[in-house]
Amino acid sequence: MSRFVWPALFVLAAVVPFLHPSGYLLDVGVNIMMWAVLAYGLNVMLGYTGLLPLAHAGFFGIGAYTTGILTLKAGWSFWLAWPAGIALAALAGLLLGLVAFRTRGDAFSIFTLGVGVIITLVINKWDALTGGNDGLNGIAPPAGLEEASRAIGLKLSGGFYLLALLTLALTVLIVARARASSFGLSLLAIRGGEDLARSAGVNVYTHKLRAMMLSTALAGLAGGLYATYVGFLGSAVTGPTTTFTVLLYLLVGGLGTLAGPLLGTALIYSLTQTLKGLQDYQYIVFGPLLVLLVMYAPHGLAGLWARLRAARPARAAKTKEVSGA
Amino acid sequence: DKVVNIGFSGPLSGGAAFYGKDVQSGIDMAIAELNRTGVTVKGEKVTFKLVALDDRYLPNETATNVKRLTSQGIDVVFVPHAGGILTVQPMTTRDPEFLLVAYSSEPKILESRNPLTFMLPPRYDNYLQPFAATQMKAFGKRLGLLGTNSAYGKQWTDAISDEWKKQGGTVLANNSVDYNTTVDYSSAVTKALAEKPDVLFIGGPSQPTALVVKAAREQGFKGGFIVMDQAKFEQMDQVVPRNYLDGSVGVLPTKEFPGTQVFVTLYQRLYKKVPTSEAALNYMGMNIIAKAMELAGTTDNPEAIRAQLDAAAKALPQNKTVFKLYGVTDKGHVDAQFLVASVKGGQYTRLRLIKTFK
Amino acid sequence: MLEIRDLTVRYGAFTALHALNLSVQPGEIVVLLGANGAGKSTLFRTLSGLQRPAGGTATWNGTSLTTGRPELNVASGVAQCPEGRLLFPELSVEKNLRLGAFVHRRDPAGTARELERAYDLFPALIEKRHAPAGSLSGGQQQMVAIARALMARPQLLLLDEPSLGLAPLVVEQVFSAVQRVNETGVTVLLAEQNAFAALSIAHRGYVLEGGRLTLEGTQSALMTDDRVRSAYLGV
Amino acid sequence: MSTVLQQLFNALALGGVYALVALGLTLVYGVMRVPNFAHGGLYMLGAYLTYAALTGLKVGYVPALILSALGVALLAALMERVIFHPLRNAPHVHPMIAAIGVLFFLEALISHPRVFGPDFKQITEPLPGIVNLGGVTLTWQRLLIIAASVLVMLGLNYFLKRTLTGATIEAMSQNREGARLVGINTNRVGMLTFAISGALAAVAASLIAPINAVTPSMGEVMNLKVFAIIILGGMGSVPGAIVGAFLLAFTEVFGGFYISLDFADVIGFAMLVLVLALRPQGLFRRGT
Amino acid sequence: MLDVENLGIRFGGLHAVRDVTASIPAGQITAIIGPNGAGKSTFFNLISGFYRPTTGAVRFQGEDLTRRPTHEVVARGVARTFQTTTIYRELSVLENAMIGHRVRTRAGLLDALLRTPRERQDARGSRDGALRALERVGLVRQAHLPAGALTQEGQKRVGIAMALASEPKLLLLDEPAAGMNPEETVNLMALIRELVAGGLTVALVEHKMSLVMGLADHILVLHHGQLIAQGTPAQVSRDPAVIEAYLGSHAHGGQMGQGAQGGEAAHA
Ligand SMILES: Nc1ncnc2c1ncn2[C@@H]1O[C@H](COP(=O)(O)OP(=O)(O)OP(=O)(O)O)[C@@H](O)[C@H]1O
Ligand SMILES: Nc1ncnc2c1ncn2[C@@H]1O[C@H](COP(=O)(O)OP(=O)(O)OP(=O)(O)O)[C@@H](O)[C@H]1O
Ligand SMILES: [Mg+2]
Ligand SMILES: [Mg+2]
Repeated sequence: MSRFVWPALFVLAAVVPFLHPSGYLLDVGVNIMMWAVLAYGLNVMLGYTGLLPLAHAGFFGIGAYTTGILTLKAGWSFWLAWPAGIALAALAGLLLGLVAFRTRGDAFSIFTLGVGVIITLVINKWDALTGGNDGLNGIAPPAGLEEASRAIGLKLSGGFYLLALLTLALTVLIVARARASSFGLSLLAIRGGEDLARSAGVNVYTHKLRAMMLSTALAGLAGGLYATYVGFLGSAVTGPTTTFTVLLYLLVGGLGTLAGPLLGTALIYSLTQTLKGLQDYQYIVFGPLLVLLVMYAPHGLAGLWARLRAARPARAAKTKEVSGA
Repeated sequence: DKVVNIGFSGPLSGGAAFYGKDVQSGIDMAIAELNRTGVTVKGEKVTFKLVALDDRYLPNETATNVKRLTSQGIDVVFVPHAGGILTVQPMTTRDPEFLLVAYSSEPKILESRNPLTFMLPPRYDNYLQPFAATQMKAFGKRLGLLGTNSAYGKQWTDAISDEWKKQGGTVLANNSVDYNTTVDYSSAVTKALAEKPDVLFIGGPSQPTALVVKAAREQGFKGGFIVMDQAKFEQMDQVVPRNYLDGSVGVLPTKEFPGTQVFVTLYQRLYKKVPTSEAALNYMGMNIIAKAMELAGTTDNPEAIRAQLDAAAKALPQNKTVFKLYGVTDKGHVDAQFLVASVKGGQYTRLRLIKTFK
Repeated sequence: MLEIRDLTVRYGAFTALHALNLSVQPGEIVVLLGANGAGKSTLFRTLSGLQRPAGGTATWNGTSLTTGRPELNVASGVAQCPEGRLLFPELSVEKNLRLGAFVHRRDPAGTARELERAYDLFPALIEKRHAPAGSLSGGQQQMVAIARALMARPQLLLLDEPSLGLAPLVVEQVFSAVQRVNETGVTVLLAEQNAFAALSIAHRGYVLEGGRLTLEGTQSALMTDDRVRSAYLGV
Repeated sequence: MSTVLQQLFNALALGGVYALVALGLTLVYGVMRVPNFAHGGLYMLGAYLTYAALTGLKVGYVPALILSALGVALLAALMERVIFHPLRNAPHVHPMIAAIGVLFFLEALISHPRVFGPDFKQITEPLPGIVNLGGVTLTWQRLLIIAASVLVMLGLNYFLKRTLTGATIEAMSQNREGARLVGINTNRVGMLTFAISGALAAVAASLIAPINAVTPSMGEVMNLKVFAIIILGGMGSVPGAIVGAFLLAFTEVFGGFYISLDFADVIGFAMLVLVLALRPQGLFRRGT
Repeated sequence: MLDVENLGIRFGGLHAVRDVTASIPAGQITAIIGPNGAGKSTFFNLISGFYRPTTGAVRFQGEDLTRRPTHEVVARGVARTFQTTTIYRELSVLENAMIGHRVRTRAGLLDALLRTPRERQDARGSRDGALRALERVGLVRQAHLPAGALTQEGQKRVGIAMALASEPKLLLLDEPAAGMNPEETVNLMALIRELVAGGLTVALVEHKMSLVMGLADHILVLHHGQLIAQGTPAQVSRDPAVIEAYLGSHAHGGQMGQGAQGGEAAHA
């Protein structure tokens, strides 16, 4: 669907702020796009490479705190601090990968979970740099965003919305290109069977490292946006709960698909917002809903869509297991 | 009738839910009472309704919730945690404006001199001087630190350390642990006791605090405790024998003020538990807001309501005053007097406050 | 006796077996010939209860084999050496074999006896008895799979390409063992690509093509049938 | 000196706590390969059921513990039937997410004001009292925990390695079709496994609750640590889980003591990361 | 073409391969036979860099390949298939082959993101390379089917195509004919002959004596990890040690398992 549907979708979405929706609606939009970027990052690893890293909120945090600290304490412009945050997140991803890829399967996941917890704890304890428990307060909106927004007849919130939309569009473009390349195909090979990929001549280790860097760079991208949008940074958002939440978005949307991360984030994020009205029953409803989703839509929303479209896919590859060593 | 919605964004699920719920219970109770007795603003009868949204302690969620609440035309929003408060503070004066009722003692909240912030908790520095003086005199000069390491706990730890030193004592290593996640306090206690303190500073939620007391007494600690105001003696002594608490100083909702007794009884009837100061202060806060709306003659002009807060606090009926109120400061801070007590032979004894900060 | 009536098996929209009718008399060795994808393994999986048919019946001495509860099939004396082996890769060879005798768990002496026999048949497994089955060579794993099926002391033994990956010498041993087992009264249904060897020990055979039986006959009839000779014997 | 000894005892007790919870998880995760994040939920539920039995039914501690173990076992078996069984062929992350859904549900249910509410609850020590050994304080409750963890470990190890039912659990985790093929009733084994793991979680929680407040979120912290422990020890290895538990406890206690309490958790996880970096397969390989 | 010297590897206490010194001559078909567990697959794994040897060296066209990572070995021109068919069943046949060709392309992540000329060139090259390989095994028409939808035999061909797509000089096949019926086996033999005629060197492990005897120029016999014999098919099938350890009655020109007739052949 990508060729025309995606651009059309983005153009349509760009019109929204000019219709002067409520601040809440815009905010929900920004949040969905921001978390979707993180979900796309996770998808590069889990969806394409078949590895489940559980430290992504940590990399998100690295991107966010780098941006926050550089603008607040070093007086950098956001437009410089943001790329710096992305670069640092990618670098941290590389460093993690160098060690973590020694482990496989669940050990890899738990290893990265450990690293994720460490990142959060370090952010939480390193008072002098990160503000510790008090957090970082008063991160300014990007320079010029307010003026630019006003110039096109929007408020700052509208400007943030467009910034988030651009970020998302860039992310989708990057991910789509990566997936369509022979690099992307090699990642699928790794997902299908690491030993087989190795024997077929794929340099598994460096491919994994690159995938990890791309993935964590996207996490950093989302993090920097978060820092400037929310304006306040606390360590809690960098913890495993965020990782699991985004993982959820991804799974519900559909692993390894281009539309999945966005669809899943949009659905689950709006769902949790809606369920807030249920007060004490919020998670009593949400929990079982989650279970039902994975049970009855195992391939996510994107998978559901694909299945509906593919009408009757003959008897094709209905084999259950992925072959591999 | 006119229905006025009051907003609330706090942790209602997850590990901090008990805290959010306590805060909410105070507001809920106040609203129920106000609706029963009736509030009239500019000749029109007003019914309040609380719109509570969960933010799981996450500031970005608070921001989203606040946008949602203000989009619904809500003009007063309670937020009970510093991260959330600091995040939404700049939003108070953007359109639409709203009055932020902040329940957190983070000093930065006042530093920004936000014109639409109303800060409920009193400053804990009122307690420091009497706590330190009493315990130093009774037990000795060495203070061990074993408070919770939440943001509030850390501020407390720093403040009590300064005061202790100021009064000529020695402060030992900081052994704060997380009272929400620690499985067994023994090792932290052992470490703190290794330095032979005379007095231990402890505190966090009541039950874990009691467990710290228990571990310390079991390991043979004979000295005194300074208990941070988050923990309540009435709740702690349900967990440990009262005699373990002997030699502690801490806060206590006593029966001294006219409103206290009424509040405690009513609260216990409603919620079947001992009220915390979270509940009590937010209960008062909601009452002050209602009164300020009456005085200002508006329910939807945050600035006007804010301007009447001081007068409202002073005009609050006796039976709603859980703590003694002096008013609301220019910065928007509640000015109240609290009671502190020490435990001796299983009895609570009231301490005298030497000076009060404003 | 094994009776299969109008057995139909589908994978989604694809029909792998079309209303199959087939029977095996007690004490027979019956070989099933068929090209790749003919549906042999599908039939075996159905007889073991791993696959539920879309229609038809399969009974062994009157007991239905299609209840969807494989454990009942094993209990009634039907054991399979499956395609793909389905071993427990991280358990030792010996545990794999012992689990093969799961239905005889109340008869440890009998199991010990069978274990001895298994090692007699495949001496190569003796030094591997404590090694995880997954670390074995392909052929050794195949030996474990065959031996595990024998451990169940079946009355009906289903062998799906037992010679796969085995060295020629071992193939001979396996076929002679099958014959010996059969002589003790065990009924055998066998699928093999090594059609010649299989036919050599069989009493009768069937040819399965595209999920349908196309030919049936005694050993000698099939051996001399031109179609069989050209398609399956490679002569 | 006595401080170090005291810390040693503290670490042993903490390790015992971790080990008890980890052992229940090993069974389902290590052996059946289901990353059951709901384990923390079952653990929490166990504590609440014991609390309810103690305060509501006013029974003694031991009957309360047994009731709670039975209740949680039943629930765990039900969970296997309704959720994990249908998901048995789905990719790994699906049961994991489903388990998180269950965890959400259980937590929300327990903290609902009409059930137990979000407040801390407390279970009184069944065996109050302390033993003072040369300046080291040993409480009976902690001694009980250490003893129970050793007992449970021995029992579980025997069950898995020496009994046929134990072997069927392992067999089923490695090849479900293969297990069915040799006549194992995989449905029954699956439920049995979850039931045992649920009972273990409940027992663990009931033993620990007296030294730690009972809260709806008590399972979350534990979850993270015990998952780390069983990976550290080597998946599915019962001795590994024990060693991992004590290793983590010792690192936390002595790291906190000699370095900084503030960083005790960091040190614990750093140790995990270090061990895995050096020995990617964990301390103990899965046995045969 | 490929020489190994004192090659060996141990798993725990077991010498899976021990002190093997041999060579695989260029342009020929070399068969490796031996009893189950003799170390044949392990031997392949050592050559292809999949396992690291504990002793000895592997030289390919004069270059030392010992301890090189697999992908580098593949890049030098050594490709292999697995004993049990391992392919990517969920991907299309074409994609499988393209993965095999990956080692011949240079474009990385950055090229992909920026759509550099190199990326575009590689994308084209990869498709062409994959199609060439499919052509050789006769799968072009199935290129867009999911590989898992093919028959066992078709899947084996996909495996071979994946190996061929890396443009190897030496192809290692581990039991390529397992599970094939006689007819298919004959087809496979023709395919292998064709490949060799096209300049490829092939080494294969196989238990089907018909194939080994009919195809191999040169046979290596492994037993307990050691090389116990080598030579032409005729030489090897007369070697008493080989007969005793491996062939049994197949020694006497047995083909297609006829030798198993009666099944009562005497053996050790
Ligand atoms: N799980 C499955 N889903 C869909 N189709 C399947 C499945 N298993 C087998 N098939 C198809 O059913 C048909 C029969 O397969 P089966 O494995 O029974 O054949 P077979 O005779 O055993 O072949 P082989 O000699 O290759 O083992 C084949 O076309 C195969 O593709
Ligand atoms: N990863 C491993 N760990 C332990 N032992 C192994 C491992 N791989 C192989 N082995 C052992 O090494 C020996 C040689 O195995 P290999 O797979 O090379 O045999 P093979 O000659 O290919 O046999 P087959 O003809 O049955 O395929 C066997 O005894 C096997 O059990
Ligand atoms: Mg088959
Ligand atoms: Mg082999």
